[in-house]
Amino acid sequence: MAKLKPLTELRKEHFHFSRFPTTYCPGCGIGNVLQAVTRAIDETGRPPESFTFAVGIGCYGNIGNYLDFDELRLSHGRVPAMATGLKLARPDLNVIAMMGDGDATAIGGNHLIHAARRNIDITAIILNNHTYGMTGGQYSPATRLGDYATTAPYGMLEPAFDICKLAEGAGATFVARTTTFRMVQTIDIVRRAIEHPGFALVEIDSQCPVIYGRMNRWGDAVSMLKKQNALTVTLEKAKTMTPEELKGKIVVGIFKQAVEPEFTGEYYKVINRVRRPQDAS
Amino acid sequence: MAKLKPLTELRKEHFHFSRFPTTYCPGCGIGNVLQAVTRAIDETGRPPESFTFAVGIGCYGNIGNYLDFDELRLSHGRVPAMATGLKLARPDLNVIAMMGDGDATAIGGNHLIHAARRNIDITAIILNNHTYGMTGGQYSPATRLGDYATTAPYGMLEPAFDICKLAEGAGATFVARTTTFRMVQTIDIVRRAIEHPGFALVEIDSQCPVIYGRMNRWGDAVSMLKKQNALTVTLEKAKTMTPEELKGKIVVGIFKQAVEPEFTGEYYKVINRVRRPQDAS
Amino acid sequence: MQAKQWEVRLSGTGGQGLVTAGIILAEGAGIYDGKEVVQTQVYGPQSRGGASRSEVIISDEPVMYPEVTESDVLLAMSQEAADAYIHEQRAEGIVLVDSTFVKVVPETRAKVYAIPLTKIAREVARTEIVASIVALGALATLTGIVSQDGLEQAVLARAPKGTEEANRAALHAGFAAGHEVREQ
Amino acid sequence: MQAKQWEVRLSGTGGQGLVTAGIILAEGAGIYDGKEVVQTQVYGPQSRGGASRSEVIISDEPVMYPEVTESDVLLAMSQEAADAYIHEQRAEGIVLVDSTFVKVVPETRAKVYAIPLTKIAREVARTEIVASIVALGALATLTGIVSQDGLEQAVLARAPKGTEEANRAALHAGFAAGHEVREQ
Amino acid sequence: MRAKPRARLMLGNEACAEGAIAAGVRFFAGYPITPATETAEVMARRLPEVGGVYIQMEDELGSLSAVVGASAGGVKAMTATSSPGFSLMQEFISSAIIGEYPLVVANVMRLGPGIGNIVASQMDVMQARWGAHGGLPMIAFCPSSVRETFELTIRAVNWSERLRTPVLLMTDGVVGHMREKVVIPEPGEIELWNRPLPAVPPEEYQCFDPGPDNVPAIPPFGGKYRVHYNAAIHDFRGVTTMADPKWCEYGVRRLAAKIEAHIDELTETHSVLMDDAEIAVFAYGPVARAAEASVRQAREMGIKAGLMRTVTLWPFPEKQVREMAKQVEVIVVPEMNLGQMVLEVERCAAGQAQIESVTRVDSMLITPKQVLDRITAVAPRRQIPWPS
Amino acid sequence: MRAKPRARLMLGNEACAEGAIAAGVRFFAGYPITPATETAEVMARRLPEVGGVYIQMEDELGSLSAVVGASAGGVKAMTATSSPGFSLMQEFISSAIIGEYPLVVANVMRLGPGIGNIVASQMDVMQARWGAHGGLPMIAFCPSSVRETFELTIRAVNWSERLRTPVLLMTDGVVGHMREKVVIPEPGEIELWNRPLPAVPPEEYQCFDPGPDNVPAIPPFGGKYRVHYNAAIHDFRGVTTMADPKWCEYGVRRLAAKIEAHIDELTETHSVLMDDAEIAVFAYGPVARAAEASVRQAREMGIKAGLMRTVTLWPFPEKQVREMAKQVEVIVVPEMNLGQMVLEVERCAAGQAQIESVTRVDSMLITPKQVLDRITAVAPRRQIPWPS
Amino acid sequence: MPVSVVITVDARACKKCGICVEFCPKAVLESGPFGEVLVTRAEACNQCRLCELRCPDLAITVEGG
Amino acid sequence: MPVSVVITVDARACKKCGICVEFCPKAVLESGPFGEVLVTRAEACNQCRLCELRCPDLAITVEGG
Ligand SMILES: Cc1ncc(C[n+]2csc(CCOP(=O)(O)OP(=O)(O)O)c2C)c(N)n1
Ligand SMILES: Cc1ncc(C[n+]2csc(CCOP(=O)(O)OP(=O)(O)O)c2C)c(N)n1
Ligand code: SF4
Ligand code: SF4
Ligand code: SF4
Ligand code: SF4
Ligand code: SF4
Ligand code: SF4
Ligand SMILES: [Mg+2]
Ligand SMILES: [Mg+2]
Repeated sequence: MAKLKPLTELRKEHFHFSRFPTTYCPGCGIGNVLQAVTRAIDETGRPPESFTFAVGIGCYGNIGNYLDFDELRLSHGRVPAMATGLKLARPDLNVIAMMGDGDATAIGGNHLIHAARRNIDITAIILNNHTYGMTGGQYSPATRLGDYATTAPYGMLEPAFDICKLAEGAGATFVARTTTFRMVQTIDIVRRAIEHPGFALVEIDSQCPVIYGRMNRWGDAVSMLKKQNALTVTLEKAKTMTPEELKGKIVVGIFKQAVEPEFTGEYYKVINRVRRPQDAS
Repeated sequence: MAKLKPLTELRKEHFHFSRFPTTYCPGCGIGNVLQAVTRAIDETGRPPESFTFAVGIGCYGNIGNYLDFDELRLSHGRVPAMATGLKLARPDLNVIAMMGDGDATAIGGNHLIHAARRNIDITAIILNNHTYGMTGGQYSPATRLGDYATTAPYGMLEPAFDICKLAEGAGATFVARTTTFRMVQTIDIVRRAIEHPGFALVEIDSQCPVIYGRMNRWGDAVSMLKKQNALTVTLEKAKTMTPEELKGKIVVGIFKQAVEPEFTGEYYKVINRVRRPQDAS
Repeated sequence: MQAKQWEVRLSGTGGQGLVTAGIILAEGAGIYDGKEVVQTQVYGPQSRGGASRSEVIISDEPVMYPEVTESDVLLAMSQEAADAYIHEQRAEGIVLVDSTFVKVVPETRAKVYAIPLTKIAREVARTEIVASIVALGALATLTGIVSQDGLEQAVLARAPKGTEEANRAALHAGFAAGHEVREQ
Repeated sequence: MQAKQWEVRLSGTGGQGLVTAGIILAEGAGIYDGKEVVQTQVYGPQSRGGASRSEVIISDEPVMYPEVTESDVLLAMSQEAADAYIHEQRAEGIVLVDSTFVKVVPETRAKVYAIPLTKIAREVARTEIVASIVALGALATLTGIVSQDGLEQAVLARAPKGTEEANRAALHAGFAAGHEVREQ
Repeated sequence: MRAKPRARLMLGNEACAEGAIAAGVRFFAGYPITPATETAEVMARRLPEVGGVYIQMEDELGSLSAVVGASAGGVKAMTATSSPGFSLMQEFISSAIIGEYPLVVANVMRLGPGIGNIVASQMDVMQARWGAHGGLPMIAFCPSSVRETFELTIRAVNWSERLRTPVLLMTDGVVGHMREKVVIPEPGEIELWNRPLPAVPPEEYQCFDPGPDNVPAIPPFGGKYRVHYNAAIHDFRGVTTMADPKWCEYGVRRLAAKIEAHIDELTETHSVLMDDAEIAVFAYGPVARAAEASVRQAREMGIKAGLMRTVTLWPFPEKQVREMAKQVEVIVVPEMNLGQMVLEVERCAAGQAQIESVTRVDSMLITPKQVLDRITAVAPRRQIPWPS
Repeated sequence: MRAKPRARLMLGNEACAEGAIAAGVRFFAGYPITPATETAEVMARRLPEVGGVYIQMEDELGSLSAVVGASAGGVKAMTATSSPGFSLMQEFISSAIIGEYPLVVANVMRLGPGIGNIVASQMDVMQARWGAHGGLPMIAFCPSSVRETFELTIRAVNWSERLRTPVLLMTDGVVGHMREKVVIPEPGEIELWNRPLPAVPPEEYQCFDPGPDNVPAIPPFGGKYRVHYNAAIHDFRGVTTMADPKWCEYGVRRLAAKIEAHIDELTETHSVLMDDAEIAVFAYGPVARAAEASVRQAREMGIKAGLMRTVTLWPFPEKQVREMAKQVEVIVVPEMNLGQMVLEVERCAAGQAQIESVTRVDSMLITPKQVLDRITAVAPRRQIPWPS
Repeated sequence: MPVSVVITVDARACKKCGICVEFCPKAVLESGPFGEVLVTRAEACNQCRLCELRCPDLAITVEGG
Repeated sequence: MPVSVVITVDARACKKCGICVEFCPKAVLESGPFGEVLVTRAEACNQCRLCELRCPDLAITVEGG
């Protein structure tokens, strides 16, 4: 791990470290994700100014306050669609679509599956803390069956999405899951996702100690990470397990990685074919 | 096929036949779907007044003019969500969510995947004519790669959804595809879908001769049906074919059928548990 | 007729190409002859088949109200159209019916011309699809609201590749038929 | 103080239970004593930890303006709170500070009482969590804005199962501490 | 069995939930958003206790859709949201108007535009009237207190049922997040209205036949009556007739007429010290409480000030304002927005009174002092010189 | 190379597309809806020809989101929709206001509420102003002809860039589906405005520093300047400061101020025969053409009628209407809705003129006769007796 | 042997799409000059009712047998 | 053998979540009485930098070696 860039440099190059401490609760996994993503970006070697973050609304949504990258942030749930417009208009940019589980799979679910279907070259990162952190702990489509939330006082009755399966079903060409505990793997997976020429989705299982942890007696950040880690099963291992055994587990790994025609590229082929020189813009 | 109810009776029991001819174009598959669905309903033996159609906007959306069933029809795309509210409020009803490909998978995609995730006992019928018929033939998320549409003058560049895979990825417990040509099988599949205790989705591949057929030189209804049939491959057959061979094929059959806890039922268990007698409504 | 503004209504059934005819007439008069024009049509849900209507206002001055209330010129290519619109026709104007389909012309004080437009189209171009072009040709000679030259340019500019000759033939047959009925 | 309306501000840091204390005070005075009350608090994004503030207006008549502008009674359970709010305190009113945390009381013309609320809580209930209940008890004796009885009912109605005794002890310790400082 | 005191200290949003339950609401679909979320949270806990259903939908569009589904099922249903969510619901509100679904939407206003700030504002009061395409008349109530939140929620449900139309409860982060006492009436004490049921046998029934009062009768799904809800222009049978101008005109005008027929019953205003007032304050929501305080202070200063507080935002209390404008010299309109209802006041005043807009857009409640300052600023010229 | 005549017969919706391309728009995202779809269809064919991108999104929310993404990328972008879709866009329009994205939304109005009818109306003109939560000022233009559609689309793009704000083109099914001649200017003939670029070096740059004219400079993504777009209340750096009332107030008032500063430039009205008019017709869109015809007919009857046609719906031409109200006795306001802009006219007239609302809601264009009937109905009392 | 099958086309509902004609396994039906359905070989009908099932307009009925 | 590693906790950024302490494989770190991070066994540090990687607040740095 000698190749790991010194944190002091990372802070200087990619963060507004002077604005720290962040507004996140102690031990919140959002910080882990930020570090992983910036390291992955760094490791691609691509110029930092070629990266733009499209961000939604949620606890994680304030990352623009701390990150030294271009950013666009508008309404709750529209990240994949904003990212689609941006990428199509500016194919030269690397577009990172950062989302919470609520943002991505509740209100933003439609935009997510359509971005996946189009196979547009966007890197979608879903920070899955299994709750709506920002609004105080209502259940999300990623809340586990039986868990409590302010709007699930009798326990969650709706099955959660398997976000990776959903993305695959929608046509995503790169699909992976990892956790905030597995930082090394997470950096690696996010880097691959960025480098993947098509729609790439990485679900990062994350801890929300103050809301989800408390309400479900998962304890503080440390014990949440322990529990997360205890539930983690690698894809290889998972293949040897029964569906029963896999219930409640966090299966990590790269589920799909396939190279298919990328939408932006296909579109620009048409432009190059039909463009009229006299009208050039 | 002796058990097939005489059409004259079907007309009388389930249609406003006096309002015929319908406003649909000659040979349009919407009529096929109507016949299949009403026959399937009939074959369940459940009382007709226990069925309610939730319908969206599109050519198919006018079915309420002709069907003698209760119906609610509001905005474009919200059918699965309306159906969810209806079913939860009235678990005694059989709710048929009728949708076009545009309605269900474009504007309504989010509601569709969430209804699937919740495994709520709704029968979703998607009439897939691969286009927005009503608005005159723009491409839909089900338009085949390379096909023409008024908004795809250079050919469709976006991959289509595999609607059944999408539904499976979202958690649907009954998923099937059939075609307007295969009426006998379609009736059978729709009946099974209605009887399935959970979220059931049936995609019915249908012909839109006047818009899609003309624009893509698929010809009239007869030749569209021939082409549809030529492309049809049963699930069993499909298992023996390579992905290459399957490109562009219409794979028909029941892809998934699994009994899992149904959401309405789970919810009412909670009500029965926590209900306070003095507050009974 | 010295009205500086002509309100033209082209009516018939879907598939007769009346919307395109309206556009061609408007282009002939507007783009090639340099008049002011407004072209409108009826949109409806699923108006596939069924009645069809297209309207053109041609004027020497900017057109104020853009829709036709009473027509100066009415083309009726179906019996239904003739029945429906002849009552919104000005007495001083003219009516042209396609006698292939219009068997009974409802009473009107306007001058009525009957030409078997579709039959002519079948004869000169072997396709009914250009019947509306025959009609435009006849209207041009009957009314002068568009120049023959301007109309021909407009027709050719809109004709799909390979159909130019059929369209030209239809148009000229229309010019001729117009002359013929006027002289009767 | 014969104001028929009392504006009470409870301030400190997150986790001290000031919002609950405000609710309890409002319930004591409003539900059990039958006064008119309004309770408000500051909501902010992610206001987890950090400053916390809860306000109660208690009145014999319907409360018109529902927010506290200048307080008649200020409870400050942290130095920051004392520094921030003492300037919005009326001279005729009283200020109660938790001397466990408030070491320097900013200048004010109001009467200031200092009680080691948190220390007392630790002593009588072995948990700091009830310090705000001690505070309510002290305020009750110092101001009479809520009856001891009403307050006690409100405290017990809100106390989570198993914590009734700790809360009651804290409350009574507060009553006593209030008496004590008033007599000083 | 614990004997609970009948009066309870309640959060404004909780009063909305309890009011809804008291009004017979048994279905709530929501999507979390500050500062409206508590209504959903209370409903999630309380509804199953009374045999009702709470569901959190995938977004606000889904929430309102589910509410419509439940309402079509014959169950009284509502949702609550805040400004951005309210914007998202506009299309469906418009559809619910023409589909004639009884339902209630509570909008706990926060500061906009966009994500803005999550505290409070009155920035959506015009949107309540004009937010949905088509511009059909809307009914919107606005509470000034927690108790009134409880009461107006019941009223909103009642009117939505009686007129088969969506009704809005426009509250805000101040009232929604304030706790006051509410006395919950016993079930029998509340008058409940229900949507009209058909009086004719199934064979004669037409689901959009509006009858003499312009509100079509509708039974719940699942019976012998054939029921259609249709959000396109339709005839009496519910058959789509959008190509027919006659039905377009009829449909639009009837929907407007059924509300306009009840304007007098719908518009409720409260006057304080208005009898001899020469300066009036026109206010609504919590701002009216600041306004009342300011008016009383002005009176102490010898200024003849009065307050007209409106409980009904829409239909706008046009008559009342026209009368007021004839009486007073100045109307001060304090609002937590850039000046919205003041435009309606100005319109109705028709030049008869000077209109003074007082605005505040920092998410905080307007203070009595702000209003008083404006009263005294306009008063001298008008009132001080006159002997009383 | 075919030599095309410079004048072309164009559909209104096509003129919108061509106007946008002439204005430099190189990105269009849409979702089909009658009667707006042709704009998308033309863009789908034309944009690639000029190096631009058309995309059909999954819904209207997605369309406007994609437009915002492209706009943030530095590309001029727009969408077109019709009433139900316009309602769906309100939340995002509100967000685009505070995020300060230049973009244009064309709403080809149809009849509402709900699905309504797909032909035409002017039922969303108030929604243009108030549809988005927050109630911030909006800019909305309304064409009466195909040529004006072309011109106003360019103007809309220009203003959106100059003020970094969404601008609305409120057209309708009549103008959208009408064909008239349009002369397309040569590229150099059109004045194009662009969003302000930073004048300071990257180190000194703050992305929401509004400078002296209240419009923050913004470079496209991907350069040395660090760019944030933030739809929550923020400071000059784009850091979320929604908890701070100061920034709330500042943010809201600046967004309003940047538009209000240009009201005179923005509001364009055209007067016909107004000099000595005693009865005025106030109209917009295609209805203004009926109104002009009716006014000329009235003049032939000896009635001193005149027309004020407004091209700018919002900001409302308040000054112009106030002046007009002082001059004339009656203002007739014909609209294809239940009476919307008439409320603004009434407000601004402030009792100085009698206001007559003429409405039509059957999806058809108001006729000259309808307007004339009202003119003659109010005229006798006022004008006929006076010798001229 | 008398043919006991009655094949009826409801002229009002029928849109002359030709589906019944094309897919009748026994070639019982034919399209007339205006697209209308003609029952030309009723005797060959095996009463499979596929025509009924596939008619998008519920226009053709097969009875008897 | 002198230890060449420098472990620094930025007190401003650190939120005292204890993650670095708990998951240090060499038990180099301890939580102080106020939750603050104390470097008590720097000599045991193997410079795996897991503390750095897992700190949600970028507050702890490991340098040297
Ligand atoms: C249209 C709209 N609806 C609802 C909200 C309220 N809201 C803000 S963040 C959020 C949920 C965020 O959850 P998630 O995306 O999981 O992020 P987290 O807070 O957990 O990081 C919601 C519902 C909003 N801002 N806008
Ligand atoms: C909010 C909204 N957006 C767009 C439309 C326009 N619209 C009506 S139907 C339709 C597409 C229908 O396609 P599909 O669901 O496939 O039905 P089909 O017409 O093909 O049967 C669209 C886009 C609308 N009515 N409402
Ligand atoms: S609430 Fe949860 S997700 Fe939000 S900052 Fe706190 S710990 Fe993180
Ligand atoms: S357009 Fe297509 S889908 Fe619509 S009625 Fe015609 S054939 Fe059927
Ligand atoms: S299938 Fe039906 S509609 Fe088509 S031709 Fe046969 S009878 Fe007529
Ligand atoms: S029943 Fe079968 S054989 Fe008889 S006409 Fe119909 S399709 Fe042909
Ligand atoms: S992990 Fe970071 S924030 Fe947490 S205690 Fe260690 S240094 Fe502090
Ligand atoms: S670098 Fe490794 S061993 Fe050293 S303190 Fe950090 S976690 Fe412990
Ligand atoms: Mg989350
Ligand atoms: Mg379709």
